Amino acid sequence: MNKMSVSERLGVNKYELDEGHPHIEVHEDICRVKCKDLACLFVCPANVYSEQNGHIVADWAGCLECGTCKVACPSDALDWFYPRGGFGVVYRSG
Amino acid sequence: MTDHTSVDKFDVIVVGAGVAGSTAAYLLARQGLQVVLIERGPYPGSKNLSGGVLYTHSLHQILPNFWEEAPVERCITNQVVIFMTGSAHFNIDYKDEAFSKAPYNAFTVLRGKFDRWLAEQAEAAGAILVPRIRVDRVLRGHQGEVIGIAAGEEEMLADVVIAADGANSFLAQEAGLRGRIPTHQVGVGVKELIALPRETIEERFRLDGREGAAYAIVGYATQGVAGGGFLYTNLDTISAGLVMRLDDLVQNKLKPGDVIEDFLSQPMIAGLVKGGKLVEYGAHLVPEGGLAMMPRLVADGILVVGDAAGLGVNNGFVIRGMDLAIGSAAAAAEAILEARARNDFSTGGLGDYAQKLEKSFVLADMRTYARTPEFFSNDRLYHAYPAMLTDLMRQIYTHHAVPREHLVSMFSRSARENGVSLFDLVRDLFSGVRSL
Amino acid sequence: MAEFSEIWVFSEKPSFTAELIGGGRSLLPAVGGRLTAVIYGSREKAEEAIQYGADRVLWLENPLGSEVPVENIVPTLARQIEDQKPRLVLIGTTRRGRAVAGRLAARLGTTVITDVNQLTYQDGELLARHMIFGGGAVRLEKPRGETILATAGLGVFVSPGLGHPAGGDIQKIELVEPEWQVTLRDRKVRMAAPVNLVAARKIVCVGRGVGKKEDLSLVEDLARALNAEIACTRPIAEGLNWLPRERYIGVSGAQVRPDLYVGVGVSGQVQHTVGMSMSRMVVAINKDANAPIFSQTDYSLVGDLYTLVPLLSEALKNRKP
Amino acid sequence: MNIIVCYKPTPDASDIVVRADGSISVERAEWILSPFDLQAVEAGMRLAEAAGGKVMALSVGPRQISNSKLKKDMLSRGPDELYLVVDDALAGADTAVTARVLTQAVRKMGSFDLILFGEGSADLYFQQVGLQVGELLCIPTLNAISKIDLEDGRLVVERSLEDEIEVLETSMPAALSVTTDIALPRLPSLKEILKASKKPVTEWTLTDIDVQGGTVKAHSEIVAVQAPPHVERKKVVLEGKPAEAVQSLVDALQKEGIL
Repeated sequence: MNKMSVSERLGVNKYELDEGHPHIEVHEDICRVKCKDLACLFVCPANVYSEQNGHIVADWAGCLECGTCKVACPSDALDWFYPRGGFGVVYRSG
Repeated sequence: MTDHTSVDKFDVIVVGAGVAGSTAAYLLARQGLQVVLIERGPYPGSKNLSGGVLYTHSLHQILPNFWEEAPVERCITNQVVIFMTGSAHFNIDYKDEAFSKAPYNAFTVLRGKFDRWLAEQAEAAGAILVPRIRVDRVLRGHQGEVIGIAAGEEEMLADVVIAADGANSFLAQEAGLRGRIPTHQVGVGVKELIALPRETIEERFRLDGREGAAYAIVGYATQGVAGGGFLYTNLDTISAGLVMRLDDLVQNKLKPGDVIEDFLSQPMIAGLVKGGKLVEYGAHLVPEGGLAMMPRLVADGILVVGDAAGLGVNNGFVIRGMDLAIGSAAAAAEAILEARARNDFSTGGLGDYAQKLEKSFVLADMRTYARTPEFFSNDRLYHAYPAMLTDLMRQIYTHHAVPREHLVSMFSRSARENGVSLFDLVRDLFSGVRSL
Repeated sequence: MAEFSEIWVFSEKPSFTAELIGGGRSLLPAVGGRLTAVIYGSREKAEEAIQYGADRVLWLENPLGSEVPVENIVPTLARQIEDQKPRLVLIGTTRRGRAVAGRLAARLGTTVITDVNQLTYQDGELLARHMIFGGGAVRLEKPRGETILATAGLGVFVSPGLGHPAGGDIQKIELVEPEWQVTLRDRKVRMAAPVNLVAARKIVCVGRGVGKKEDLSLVEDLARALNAEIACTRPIAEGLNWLPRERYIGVSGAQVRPDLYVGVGVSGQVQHTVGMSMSRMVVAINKDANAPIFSQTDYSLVGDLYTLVPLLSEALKNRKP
Repeated sequence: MNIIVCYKPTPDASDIVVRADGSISVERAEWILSPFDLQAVEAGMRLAEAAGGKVMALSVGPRQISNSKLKKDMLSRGPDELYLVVDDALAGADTAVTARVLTQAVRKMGSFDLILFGEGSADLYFQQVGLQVGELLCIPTLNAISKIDLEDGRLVVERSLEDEIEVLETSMPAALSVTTDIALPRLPSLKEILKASKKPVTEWTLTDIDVQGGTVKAHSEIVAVQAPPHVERKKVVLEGKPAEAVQSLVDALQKEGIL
């Protein structure tokens, strides 16, 4: 198998996108003061988090809903909850 | 104060239609209780992911010979443990024909299909399945007891709420049964589901008919992060993935999405999945804290089952969760029936759940493996030992024009080179024997 | 009578009628027969159809003009088809065209092959190609029956141009009164300037990444700098109503094949990309590096469109020839 | 007033599998309610809520349409009753067949004031069935309806055409196909989902509604269903500072002779 980027892999998955209702919010004010690791930038299996122009951005649409980021965030700077009922990743096989 | 007068009331609300939730709903509905089974996904299983091996014993007790009806993939007959370095690997291969006959020991399952089937059993028994609803919080009565759930603006009452809402268990946290999950008590599971023709899988894994293989991979699989890799055969797909302890992942600053691709490109693994087509990529938290992670299991009006209760065993050879989840659901259902007979749904009234769990295989197994999380936090397991083993094998099989070294001296030199003292070795061996 | 005798075309829009005439004519050589345009409206429209290459026009006069819904032609057209049994009736896919086609089909006891993007004649049979599953699949089918009804979108066929001699065979037909009536109470014009995306050589397409209607001015600047037409994805035209529907590209909208397509804030859902995938060159500007559009572009600019688009307009204006 | 909303369960297009030979398989696809039909249901619900009356959902198709998940899903969106005509002969039915079977079912259901249809189905999107049913019933039939009002027992609707919006008035009963922006479908609530399992469902066979075998005969032969042709792209990601990246794009376009 050829190596695939994370976004290519997410592209294979099925999502019910809840447009206009992000289920992740990053409180950057907390990150800036409290967080050195910025673990969210690497622990997320879906690479949801990235740093863009000095801001931490959550591209929540590709979220696999594992919760890794929330557990890994040392400073409680992530508002992470499941998407609204029926939305988000849909595992066909799981 | 919430107005609870206008809402429906049920005997039991089960939050989460995974294996634990659906089993509990099935058992309670079968006894004539009014059960609502709430699932946030569009269908049961749509949010669930696991490596995929279901040990049959606990479900077989509840739904005898369930494999005849349920969408199971393959029965596990070939168990393989692989110690891996970047370029070499050392395998322990165990095949047992007895495992290919009923009562089977274990099956691979795909949760999107299997959980759906299990929830259908609960529905057939009379439980009402409510998909596409995310439960946001528990409702409390005057004494702080849990009296129901809220989803958005809507509320629903019940004598008991079962939190079967998975590893993140927001509900158990909200109900005060557990605190924040520490990073060393969970693993990050990432999995790729790779499609291959059925015959190819059977040929590569040496399988007959519905036989299946379960590979556990230690060492380079996780690039030194505490944890391991797995490879399970389904009918026409392979589940390949890693479970990595979150604290160690954070410390190593590795990206799980990259580590799994490196894992799959290891020659040994690559050969097995060659030509396959990725059909799904998923991730899930795996409770790995063992007994230490378990929350309080019961409070007034609520109990916690399955992953939400932190029930998981990972001894390196096998990763278990679903059978424990089913066992816990059975204990919870029994406890609720007894509490109902006494009409006491307080912590005391439901307290039998903890005792039943205590007596059942679930906690017995959790206790047996109580030391494994600690054992598996041993760094040597991921670096030194796989390297030693493969060094040793390399030396045994490499023939140079020099006199052969004796095995013992080869071994001790390899240990030295890999920074392992005899003391370490003996201690780890002992601790492994005790904890696995 | 399975002989391929006549192809009829109908659209309420003259430019569309012209394209359908072109399409119909391209099928005629294989089979002989003649091409008939059905025209509802003024005599000038009927004459125009002849100049576009129709062998004959069936003309239903409409002295009341746009006060009468075009669909009123349905009973009349159904009777003509029943009497004359053309082999194929090709109808332009506008919303009115769909209504005419569907209602005709019900009257004639047949189905409609909708939104064909290719129509060929093979081994004595028509073969139609169209998209299903929102562009996720192509379906090939052979319609059966005495008269085949098909609809085709703008740009599927090429207009032959006004080259044919005037005069020709214009036959006036009698109105069959509809069984029911609708009353036109009011009419609101959506957009004055007509657009033909299909003919555009360069297209700048607006997607959901553009946050506000006012920000369209950025895209307009870019379109001016490129000398391109503005198009959009479906939500921009149908949910947000920022642009008229005829500017949207996609499975149910326009199918374009310009020399250059520039997607601005277009994510690249398949429902859209099927309408632009045949473009000669595709450029996308999107802040989301994971956007599916990037898997089908020649050149990608990943970043904030509010930074990149003005820079691009500027660079285009300043470029040395 | 009695409103019938026709809907179509379809295989989820996102579950399409392209086989090695380029053909398409939906064998493993999840069946869902066609999303455009949900907008029609919502429009019907709003009318019934405003004017009183009941909403009846109706679908015809192969056995997949009668799975309990789909029935419950539809009823949890509000309709009071559900009617299904189930027969495997209806798998892959063309629009003419579907329209004829729906028309027969509507006749059997009794009196109605309005039949609503979504814009098109999620699988085929031919946007035909509503028009054909209305014509077969010989009642006012309109498509592209983006607004429905009632005035003194008559319908006043807005019809969104390509370049204009018509405001039209007509009588009832009528058949209307609505646009996707007519009404944002509500998400089923916990209580509606619970209620859904108790609502009446009527299932008919083709014989029950007096449809003869010949009626379901297809009017076309499907020769092939394939993945769309794939165009190879250069996939060059222009890196660097915004100004530099933009300049490299202009240079590239110039070099390619596009400008």
